[in-house]
Amino acid sequence: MSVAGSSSRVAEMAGLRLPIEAHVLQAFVTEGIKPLLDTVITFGAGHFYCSQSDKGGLVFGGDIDGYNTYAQRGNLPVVEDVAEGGMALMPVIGRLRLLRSWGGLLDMSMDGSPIIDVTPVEGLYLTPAGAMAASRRRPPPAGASPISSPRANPTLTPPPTVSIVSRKGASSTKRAWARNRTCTEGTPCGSNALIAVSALWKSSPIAAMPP
Amino acid sequence: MTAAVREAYGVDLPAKSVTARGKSVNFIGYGPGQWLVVSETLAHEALAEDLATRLKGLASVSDQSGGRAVLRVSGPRARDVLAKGLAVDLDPRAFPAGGAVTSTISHMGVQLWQEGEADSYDIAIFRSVSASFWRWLTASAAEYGYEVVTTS
Amino acid sequence: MEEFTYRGDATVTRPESLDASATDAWVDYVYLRDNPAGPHKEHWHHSAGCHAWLVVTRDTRTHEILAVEFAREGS
Amino acid sequence: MAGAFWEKVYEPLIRRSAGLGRAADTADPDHYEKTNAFCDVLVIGGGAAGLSAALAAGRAGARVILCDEDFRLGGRLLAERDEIDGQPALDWLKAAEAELMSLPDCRILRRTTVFGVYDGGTYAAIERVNDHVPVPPEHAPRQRLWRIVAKQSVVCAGAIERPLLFGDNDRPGVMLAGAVRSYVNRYGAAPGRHAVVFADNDAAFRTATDLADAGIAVNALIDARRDPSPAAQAAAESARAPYFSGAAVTSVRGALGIKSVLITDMNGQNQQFDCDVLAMSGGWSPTLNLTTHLGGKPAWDNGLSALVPGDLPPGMSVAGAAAGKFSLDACLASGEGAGAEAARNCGYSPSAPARPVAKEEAATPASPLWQVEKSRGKAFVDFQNDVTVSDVKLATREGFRVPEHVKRYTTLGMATDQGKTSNLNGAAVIAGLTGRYIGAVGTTTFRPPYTPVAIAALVGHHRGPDFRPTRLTPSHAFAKERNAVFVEAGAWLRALYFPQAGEAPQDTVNREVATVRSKVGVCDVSTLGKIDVQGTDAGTFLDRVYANTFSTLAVGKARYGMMLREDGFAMDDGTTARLAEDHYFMTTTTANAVKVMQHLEFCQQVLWPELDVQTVSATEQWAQYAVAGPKAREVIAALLDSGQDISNEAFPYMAAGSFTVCGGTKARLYRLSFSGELAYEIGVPARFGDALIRAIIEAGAPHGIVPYGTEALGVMRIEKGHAAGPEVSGQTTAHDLGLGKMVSKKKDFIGRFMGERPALTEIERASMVGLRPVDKDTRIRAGAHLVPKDADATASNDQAMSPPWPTRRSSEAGSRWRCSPAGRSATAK
Repeated sequence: MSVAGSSSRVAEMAGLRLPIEAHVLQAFVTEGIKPLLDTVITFGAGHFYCSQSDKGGLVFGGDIDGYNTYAQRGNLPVVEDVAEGGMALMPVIGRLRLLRSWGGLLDMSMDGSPIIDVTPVEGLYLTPAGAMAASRRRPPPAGASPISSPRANPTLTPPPTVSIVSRKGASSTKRAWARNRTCTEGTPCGSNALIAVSALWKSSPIAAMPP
Repeated sequence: MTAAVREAYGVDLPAKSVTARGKSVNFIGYGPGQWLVVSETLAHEALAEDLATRLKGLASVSDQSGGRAVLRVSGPRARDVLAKGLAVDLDPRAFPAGGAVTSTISHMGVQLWQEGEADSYDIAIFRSVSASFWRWLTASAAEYGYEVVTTS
Repeated sequence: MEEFTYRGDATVTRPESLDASATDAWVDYVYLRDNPAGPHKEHWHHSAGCHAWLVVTRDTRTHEILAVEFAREGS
Repeated sequence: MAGAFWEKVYEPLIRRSAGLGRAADTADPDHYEKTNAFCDVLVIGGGAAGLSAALAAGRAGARVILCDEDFRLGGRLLAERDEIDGQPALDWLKAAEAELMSLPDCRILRRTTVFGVYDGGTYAAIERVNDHVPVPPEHAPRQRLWRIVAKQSVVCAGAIERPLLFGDNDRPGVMLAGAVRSYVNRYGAAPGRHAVVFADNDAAFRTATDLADAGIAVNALIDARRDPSPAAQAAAESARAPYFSGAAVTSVRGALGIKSVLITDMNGQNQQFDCDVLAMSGGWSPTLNLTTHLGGKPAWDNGLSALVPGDLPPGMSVAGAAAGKFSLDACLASGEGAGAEAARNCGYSPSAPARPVAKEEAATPASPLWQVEKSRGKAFVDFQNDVTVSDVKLATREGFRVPEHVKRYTTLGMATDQGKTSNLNGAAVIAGLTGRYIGAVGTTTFRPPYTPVAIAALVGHHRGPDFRPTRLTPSHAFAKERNAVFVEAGAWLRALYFPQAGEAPQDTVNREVATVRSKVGVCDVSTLGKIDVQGTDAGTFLDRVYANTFSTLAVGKARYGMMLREDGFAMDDGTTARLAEDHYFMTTTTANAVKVMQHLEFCQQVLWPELDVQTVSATEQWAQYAVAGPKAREVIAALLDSGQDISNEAFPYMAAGSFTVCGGTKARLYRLSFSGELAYEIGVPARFGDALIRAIIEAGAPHGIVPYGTEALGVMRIEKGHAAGPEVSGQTTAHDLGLGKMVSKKKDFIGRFMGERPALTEIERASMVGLRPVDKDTRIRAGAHLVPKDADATASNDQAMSPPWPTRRSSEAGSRWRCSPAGRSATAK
């Protein structure tokens, strides 16, 4: 039995309960372009893979959407996430346009390990199909941002707030202000007290605060 | 717990995601049974100790003063700037005066609350990402023009 | 979607027994899933928000959310 | 051989010469943006129906967003010469637009195409903010992605005109009739000097009237319908041109531009008409793409000869031509109705003012001509991908009878328009060839995006250094001043090592390690996850989440802990200190900080809600430095305010306590070592982190202190045998890591039962061993394999499984191995 995405439902007909959840993986294709990639490339840290189809479109994908589903479609945050991973790996694809996206179902085992097994049903063997070995690493940041206001002081006082005034563009009627109370560009500090209070659940007056 | 807080700080502990301003402190509900207590005047250690003493057996207290930076974004286009990162409806019809929310902006966790003027928002961000946040904020505000104001 | 993190089936119960006889119950709890096509009770964590664990009843065919409650209250 | 020749020579040649664009070779200099918007009613399309819907909802007080892909509202009103309420439709359009702009809560997004429908009433739209200017103004994006969350939506996306399938229908001068009317009526441009109109519906014959009124000669009106249509006849009269019903264009003359068309009338007689423009129309297909993105299937309407929306996504309605309502009056009425209904569904009470009225044309039903059978030459179905009727015939001969299969065989509908003009014609050809009813053949599935969307627009701000936020440690500025080389550890930037002038990287690491071993060094370990665990049941709670016991830990002490997953594999490790009876301070690895926090919250809220325990992340709150080496005590003592004792007796190994440093700043001190020396970790609130590291350096100067980075840290922890991230890979157990003895047998805890499964504890399992190279001059590199001395480097001789995962911290993977402890001696090669 190998019925990607529907293993649970098919196995159920034979009275089997499987260590499988159905997930959706989105795939994407761009408009056709002249040869750019002659191999599959992947970016484990950013979760992105890409190849070029015979018709010229880049075919790519990334992480699964991450919830049980039988709806063969995904959601926008993953679309954006995959695009971000793609452009981190290949900045030149920015102007390429996405033509089409779709979602395919995968059988995911509980710990990501592949399963090939005999079953209690005579003659029934199980090889759930799907992308089992996907790495689930968190993406790294690219590059560094500077931090300002160094201070060498034997007594431990927070650095002072520094005023930076920059004006860019804009007419005075359409103006937004960023008021810098406790941090300057990259150097947070300050004199505010900011304290987390977590109530014991049973003593909390708002145990029913809506999520 | 409500009584203990009212007695000490003169504020009704908010039962929703809103801010409640008391004597020198601001209680911001940010989740069921969780508040962020912000003070612009009290010393953080003393306040944390005072809270811990008064709420003993009712709640636990954890000083976060060193771990956050707080910015205020205000002005007629403040909501337009924030919308570029925040998937929360800040329109007065949906977000009450004094409303508070915990969410993300540009992949960074934020706690945001509205205080004072209608289009003025305070945003607490984690210390370590404050440089990245600042880059996002200036990039997002540039279209409208912006001014960085430092309070003393 | 970025704001919430999915964990999975909320109907499974952690066994209390550590006896060898409880093996099936433990394997069930850790690995086996009904994986229904239809209403599914599942755990979601409001990870970018209030950090509450929620029990969400959601139709896996349409993604329609049928009910939400705090996991803490359901237990 | 032939295959190789094809692959190596022909195929690359063909691909190079294919008519495709080229990807840029540099990154796009323009910038892109994403933004969020919320509304009650989202109206998609700003034609007659969309304007009516937006007005109805907006007047009722709803928050409305109206998106239109054109730079000007109006849709087909701009291209037709309609009247509304007896006045030119453009007057109504002007008034409607002005009223919408005056509404307080109506946002009009021009140049904006809604391209996707997602869960929870989320709609994705692309705004081409500055595509029409050569260079976007400073600080303005080229394009902006809108994520719109709407309670209700009204799709008024109109319809797309279909070409007719006859030989040489791709010749320059053959145009859609609607396009001809746009040239003439909207832009005031003559598409030719003399025209022929060929169509199967009344609307298209208006083209003849419009052309004639604009002074362009019309030479013939060719109606595919057998019965003459009064409206078409009237158009012919006004254009003073002959009208043929039951006729068709069977061939086109002229290669670079058409010169004449040959028609065959219902009696089979041929006639030739000169023309340089042929306006054709095969009817209109409702633009129902958005209605199907959540899985709804369009339905075939035999009366309309068109697909119409089927099951709609929650909160969506369809009006106007997109709903198959093709007359202007029906567009106005259905738009108004749908807008009012959407507002009502959001809790508003729309009033019902007199709606605008357009003259209802008496129309002869369209009778679609799917294909001109007798014509010669290539009849294009997909004009972009050059798919002809004969290509579709070949596909069906090959056995592809389903549109999805024909699509993949012929590429029909796979171009940038994704079959907007061709899919239905293709389905009709298949239906004809396979003797089926067109509704039974169906079409391919519409998928997002509705219109091609630049990848950069989906990326917005998150590119280059802003791909993901960068987390900077409290000592980042200090490390930069000291020329640190940084390494990415998840989102963090950590100092890898601190090179001095002229030093090679390995020399730097050796110097840092040697200094820590002989004197003292300081390393920023603030990136470790830190969690405040409080409550009267905190000890019990930790006993259940750690494999070892914490409830017995004395106040003022720290203990190393190992956490398992419920399936028995190692999850994370770290040191947890007991600061008070009901207060523990947990540390996690840098990589797993978020995961562990979420895990603790699950245990606390879902598994054991009866426990009195609260957890709060304190990772950002504390700047923490490891001060390690024989002189560490002297350095720490120099920082402490007077009267505080950290002698070995007063503050022994694994002690934890609160102190004050540098004149009253509260600090937490832990005597623990990751690197195997006399060592302390000292924590202060992060705002003092920068000042503290400078104070440590100053206090350590007399002892020769150096700052050291994660590379030296890795070397030292490996020499000590500490497991860390690369080893806790999700595939190792506590036993594998040599920590089996820590695992308690006395209590239940997460992973206890499953961790005792034989396969997870058996002696044959791979385990961690340390290696000492025989040849100290040869470096063992990350990812190297071990083979017996002088053996061939083949997989069968490999002594180890691959290192768990590649790692950025080379020394860690390079020096630790998982290999069989079965007694074979391994030599690094």
